[in-house]
Amino acid sequence: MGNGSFSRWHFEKRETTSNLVLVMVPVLSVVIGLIFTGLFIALTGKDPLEVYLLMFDGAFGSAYGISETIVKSIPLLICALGLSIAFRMQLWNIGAEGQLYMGAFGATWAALTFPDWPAYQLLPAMMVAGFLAGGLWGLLPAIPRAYFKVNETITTLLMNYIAILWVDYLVVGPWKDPKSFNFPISPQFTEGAILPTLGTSRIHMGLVFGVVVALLLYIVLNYTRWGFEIRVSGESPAAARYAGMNYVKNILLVMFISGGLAGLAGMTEVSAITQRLQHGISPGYGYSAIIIAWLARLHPAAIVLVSVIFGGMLVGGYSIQTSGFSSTTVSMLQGAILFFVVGGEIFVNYRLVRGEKGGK
Amino acid sequence: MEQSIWLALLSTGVVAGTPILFAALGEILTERAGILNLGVEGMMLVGAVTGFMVTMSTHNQWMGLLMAIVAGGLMALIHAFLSITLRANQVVSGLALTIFGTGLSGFLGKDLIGVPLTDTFKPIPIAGLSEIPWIGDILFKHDALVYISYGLIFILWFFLYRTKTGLELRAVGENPAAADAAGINVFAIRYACVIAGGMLAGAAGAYLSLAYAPSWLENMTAGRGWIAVALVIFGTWNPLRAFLGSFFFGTIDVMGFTMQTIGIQIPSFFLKMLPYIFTIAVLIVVTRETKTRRVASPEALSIPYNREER
Amino acid sequence: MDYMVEMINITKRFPGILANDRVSFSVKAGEIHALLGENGAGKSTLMSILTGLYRPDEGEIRIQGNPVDLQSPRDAVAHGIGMVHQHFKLVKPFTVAENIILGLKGIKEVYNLKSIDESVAQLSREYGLHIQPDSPIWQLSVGEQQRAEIVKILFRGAEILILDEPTAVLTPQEAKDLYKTLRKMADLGKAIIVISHKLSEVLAHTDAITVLRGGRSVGTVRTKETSEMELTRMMVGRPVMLETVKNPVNRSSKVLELHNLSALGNRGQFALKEINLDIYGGEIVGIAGVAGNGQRELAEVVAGLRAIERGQKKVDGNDLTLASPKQMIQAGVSYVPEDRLGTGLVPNLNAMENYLLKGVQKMPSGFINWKQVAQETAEVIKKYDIKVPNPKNPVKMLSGGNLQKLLLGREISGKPRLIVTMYPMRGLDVGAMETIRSLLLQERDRGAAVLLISEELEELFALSDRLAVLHGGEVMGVVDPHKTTFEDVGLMMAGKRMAAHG
Amino acid sequence: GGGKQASNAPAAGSGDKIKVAFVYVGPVGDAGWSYSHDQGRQYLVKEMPNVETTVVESVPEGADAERVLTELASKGNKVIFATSFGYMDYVEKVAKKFPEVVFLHATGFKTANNVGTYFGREYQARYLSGLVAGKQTQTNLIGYVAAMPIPEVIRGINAFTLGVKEVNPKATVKVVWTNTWYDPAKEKDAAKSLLDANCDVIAQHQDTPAPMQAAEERGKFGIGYNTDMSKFAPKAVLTSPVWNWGPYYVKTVKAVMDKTWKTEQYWGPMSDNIIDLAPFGPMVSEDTKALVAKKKDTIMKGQWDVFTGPIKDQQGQVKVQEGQKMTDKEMLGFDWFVQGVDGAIPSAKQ
Ligand SMILES: Nc1ncnc2c1ncn2[C@@H]1O[C@H](COP(=O)(O)OP(=O)(O)OP(=O)(O)O)[C@@H](O)[C@H]1O
Ligand SMILES: Nc1ncnc2c1ncn2[C@@H]1O[C@H](COP(=O)(O)OP(=O)(O)OP(=O)(O)O)[C@@H](O)[C@H]1O
Ligand SMILES: [Mg+2]
Ligand SMILES: [Mg+2]
Repeated sequence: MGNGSFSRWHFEKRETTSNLVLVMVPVLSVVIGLIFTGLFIALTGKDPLEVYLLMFDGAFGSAYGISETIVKSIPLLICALGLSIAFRMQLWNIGAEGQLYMGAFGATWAALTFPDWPAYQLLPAMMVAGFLAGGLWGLLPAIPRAYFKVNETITTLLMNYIAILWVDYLVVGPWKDPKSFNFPISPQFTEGAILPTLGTSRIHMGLVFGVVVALLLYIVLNYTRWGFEIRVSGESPAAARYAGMNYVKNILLVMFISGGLAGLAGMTEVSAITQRLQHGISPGYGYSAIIIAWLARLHPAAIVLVSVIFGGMLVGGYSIQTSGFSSTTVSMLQGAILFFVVGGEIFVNYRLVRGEKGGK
Repeated sequence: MEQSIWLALLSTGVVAGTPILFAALGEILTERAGILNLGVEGMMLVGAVTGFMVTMSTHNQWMGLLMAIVAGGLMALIHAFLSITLRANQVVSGLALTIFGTGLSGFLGKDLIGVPLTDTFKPIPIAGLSEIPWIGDILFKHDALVYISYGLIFILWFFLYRTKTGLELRAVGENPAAADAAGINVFAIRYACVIAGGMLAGAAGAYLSLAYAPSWLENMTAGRGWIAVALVIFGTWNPLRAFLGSFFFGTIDVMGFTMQTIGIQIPSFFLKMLPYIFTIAVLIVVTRETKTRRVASPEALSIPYNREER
Repeated sequence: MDYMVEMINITKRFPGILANDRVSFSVKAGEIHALLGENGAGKSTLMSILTGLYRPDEGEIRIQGNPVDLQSPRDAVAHGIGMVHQHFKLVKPFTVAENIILGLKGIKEVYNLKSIDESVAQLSREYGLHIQPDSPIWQLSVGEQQRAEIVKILFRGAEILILDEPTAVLTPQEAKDLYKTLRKMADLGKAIIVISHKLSEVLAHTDAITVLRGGRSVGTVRTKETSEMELTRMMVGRPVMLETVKNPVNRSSKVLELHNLSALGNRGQFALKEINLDIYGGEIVGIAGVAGNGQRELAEVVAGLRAIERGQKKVDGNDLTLASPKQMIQAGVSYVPEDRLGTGLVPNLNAMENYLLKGVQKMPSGFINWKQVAQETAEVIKKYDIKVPNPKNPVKMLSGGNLQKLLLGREISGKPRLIVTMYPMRGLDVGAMETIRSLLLQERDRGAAVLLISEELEELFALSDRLAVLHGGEVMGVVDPHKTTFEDVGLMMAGKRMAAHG
Repeated sequence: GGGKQASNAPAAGSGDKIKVAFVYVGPVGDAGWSYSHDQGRQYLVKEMPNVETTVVESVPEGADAERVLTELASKGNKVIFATSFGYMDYVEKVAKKFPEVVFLHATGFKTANNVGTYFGREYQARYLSGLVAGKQTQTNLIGYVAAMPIPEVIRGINAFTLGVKEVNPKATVKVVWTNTWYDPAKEKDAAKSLLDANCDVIAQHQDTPAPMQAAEERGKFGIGYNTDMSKFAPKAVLTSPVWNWGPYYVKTVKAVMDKTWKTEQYWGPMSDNIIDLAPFGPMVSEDTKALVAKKKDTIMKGQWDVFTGPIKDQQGQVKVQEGQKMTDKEMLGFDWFVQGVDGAIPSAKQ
């Protein structure tokens, strides 16, 4: 080194992060991501602005678009809220997808077992069954996690496959609709098993569940003992035990609720959208929800917002197909934008500075 | 006759396990260095399409393989930059890589659909070895890439457990601060491993599009990237055990069909659940063992490293 | 000239703090040089710069007279600099030998571990550092791990050895042996730098002492020419009371009773055997013993964190043998654990949240009133003069002394019946130590029972009203520190039984 | 919609322009089902330059289908082809909201005033391919890689088996289910397990050419599906029943434009050209070709159809009496195998 003036870009930890930074970082990331992918679109000979407008228009440009965006965001919202509880306790539940499927399974069981019940009985039964099934599916990997420290990231991921195979088995086997000509779908639900919708749109009661859960979570996580306990437990299990908190019980409870909410999302999907159980009820909502919960920094209100944006991105993705973009281009754009958002996160906690030796 | 069916099953199991084996070996390297890359599926797809594309134009499958490896490495470079330099959340970055790779491969492969390929990797029985009863049929009547995978297992195992660089690599995954203080370049090793992992995932993809089912089809990996991630755990981050795992996973995959041909009807769904259930069981057993023996996951897995911070 | 290391005008800034402010510091070959200073004075930072872990913002480093650019630990190793960090940098699943060859130049790519084991064993014999090259790190005690670190550095042919608070976690005997080894190395012409808070040991074993205060160098003195008083003044900038003044004991009722109590250790063996011990309100009972003789288990049993296998535990006459940690908290038992950051405090939570950690169990409704918590935290911070730059920042940013004050402040804020505290002065500078001592005495005078676990006999003798000695999980005897000598207690610590007279 | 969409709105007064949309369940690039429909779409565009088509691919058979259909309908498409069975409920729902748009649902069975269904009698081509396979086999074991046990697939297997038996009464057809339409590696594994079980001709009801490639690798033969698969396995593929949706699309769109379209359940026979056999591979003997041509002729002329009795089930019971023909309804609900099939329909027991 000696006297050479040394200069190098490097990251320096921010002392505090202002709210402005918290908001601007993801927004700017998205903007830069759009510009970058826009260059790419331009390379294919299309006008990026037009494509983005088309995408935006499809998602938010009409009452129908908005309603569909909301419909799409409901399962994302409920799953992401569930995940945010687990993430707060630093339980890396990436099994929302499977928990959602199990919730759909539970709800379908209720719907097929009590087809004659009126809605005010059957819907709550489906909700309970869905929540329980999803919750138990979340609880299963929580047990080895709580007692033997078995990595839950991996077990929850693996259990997704088992859940999906289970539902596939049901619709091909025992629950196949006898009237479906052997097509792998369950019988259509009866009237009482279908969630009410808003007017003629497909926006359904699930939205209310999502918003209520978000509100409840906000209060529970920030203003109750239990909310505080799960944060402490996440940060330091030893400290939690030391402070008289029941660490094991909290793991089990948190994973049960986390899975239960994903299950509830599964219930709303089969009840309001497909109105029967079938293969592929979720095109990866459980995985998108991970990204949403993380982008929203586990904040319930932010989760609501990010879910809607994500829902819009998915809906808008189909819209731009109509202008000649294949589905693959859409997911490529989505992936690329995500890179910018994920990479941009560093600016929340760090700033880029030029380290100058010998200066100042 | 009965016997030959089971032999054939095991032999097919080896081949069915090969693509996930390649990808899992790559992921073992990556995770051993402390980085979790959930983008295997995306990297495999890009490898598959690149391999196909290049082979199409050069009429040389080896060239295709090579470029698939390069493409897989480039994909992994994105993840490396995000997770190592920008210290991004590795789960989220990996998921984004899968989304991106799925899209990119479809985009690149748009015009390759329905195009047949003649320059593919074809089975070459190894003279001598293939005549060994049982073993020969099961292990030595496959294409060149399968044999390469055998070699790779041993090379990787030897590298990880018997060489100095391997030791340093494992140190980086266990305790990067200690490795750093010992003068090991943590960043360089992590970059190298993530990229090498991507290269192997690229090769895995090329195996699908050039040897296993020579053709390009969108999403042709059909979830094998995720299975590879499971296989890493099943093999407890050890290449030798990963081979046994790939053989097991592959055989289970094929077994459903074999059973059907001999008239045994069990729902294939349950059969397909087995590898996942076994993997979870292995994980539980291994984790419990670690109380006395430390063989579990690399301790710093998925934690970004920053020298000036604790 | 004949300086081995010269650090000239080193400045290092961290966001919002000037950790080193134009510090100059030189060490000769063959000397043991101590680095002293309060918590946060910048000692570790200065040494991290010398080992290439941090990059200085300004200044120059010379090794054997030549300016060097230390970009990374690798460069430092190449210049013969090795450091034993306060938190060991060892890879736990690897063996000692494997740790030693990590990053080492000149090891063949395909190495022969057997022959390396042999040369490691030989080297450690040379320096009298007993260590088994083929045992994995996770099986080693703290002392052994430290020896592994030292052998690692020696194996690299380091000429400059830095140790950051090496004796903080060692037993007195281990500490003595360590200095013997260090002297041997100095005699071989190496330069040794030791960071320590223990004045007596520094005065006994080193050649020169440099004192840092608030990031600046106060000066360097020859050990022979200085005294404890002078060093303290240099470090703190004011005179400090080294003698503890204690009011006469005023015992009230029995607070804690342990009857024939046995408990298992982490490895399933009996770590506590048939313990009988009573503690009264208004007294401090010290627990002496070499680390690992059941102290931690005793503290955990009392705090309800460890199950009792046999026997009985009572607080204020109530049987709490089977009580959970929560019930113990509710019974008025406070516990200041050995592991401050991680168990006692949560590193990523702020001061307010850490303050709430235990209080939350006593909140009548399940709801938290953050306003009230903020107010109470501010009071504690003010009352005990805790330096918390920003109560919204995670507490991991606080220095050791301030962490300990915050922890103890929280634990005594609820006016507990019993305070269990482990190694409360470990790693603290003299100023902080003074505060903690007086806080413990204040609590005793208020009427609380205090169980003080420590390895420092001086501290135990100064504070305790009675002193129990643990060996092999058994109480060797309970003595009155005013009527006993260090030697007697030392014998008990080594396993000799004494008649109780306390 | 904003101004940007002006280009998409039907240009008023430009006469005969019409917008037609296609919804695919897979990517256009699956080389199978969706691909064959897109071939038909391209044919339509070529034949009728005034038709403007829109494609939305990879639309799952769930929540998204309803929105995509709605969006397409509201964006001025006059005819919408929904090409997967699972869209049925959503087509029904959306069609109610857009009575002026014509919806055509492939493979389904629910119709309405503005909803028609369409499909082809692919079993006829299957039967002909069965003749080829029956002639070719040496081991008298023929493998059949099948996706899912739905009537469409079962019907194909049965027709194929009847063809095999016609020329080779000793042969059996072994069925393996993959439970996936689209996974080249799995399909190949399934084919291999059949080859291992001594089958020497592999037929398939799958969307990728992987089973053909397996046959080629082992030096055995295969019968492709959907499109001419000989390019993937030139030495193995004897022939492939292929879809040819183009003419139907042209006919339908024309009818809508002429306002002559009426709802129907179209099940096009071979004579409509909607289904055919791809050109034979060089290994197929002239004898066989002549036989196939003869049979094809009787089918094309409507003189004979495949499921004409006597037909026995696997247990040897006569299900279709001599001289009787199965009705369309019976064929559309097939849930049993004919004699000569070695395999089981998984859920038939339940
Ligand atoms: N990695 C870091 N990031 C930011 N600030 C730091 C870092 N390390 C140290 N500091 C700051 O620099 C100051 C000096 O820290 P240093 O670790 O050198 O003290 P020390 O003398 O070793 O104290 P102690 O006796 O407690 O070990 C601290 O007060 C702290 O605020
Ligand atoms: N990441 C960090 N950011 C800011 N300050 C830090 C950071 N890490 C350490 N410090 C500061 O460095 C100083 C010394 O840290 P160190 O780890 O040496 O603790 P300590 O005070 O010596 O405690 P002990 O020796 O008991 O473990 C403290 O003042 C602490 O505030
Ligand atoms: Mg320090
Ligand atoms: Mg310290």
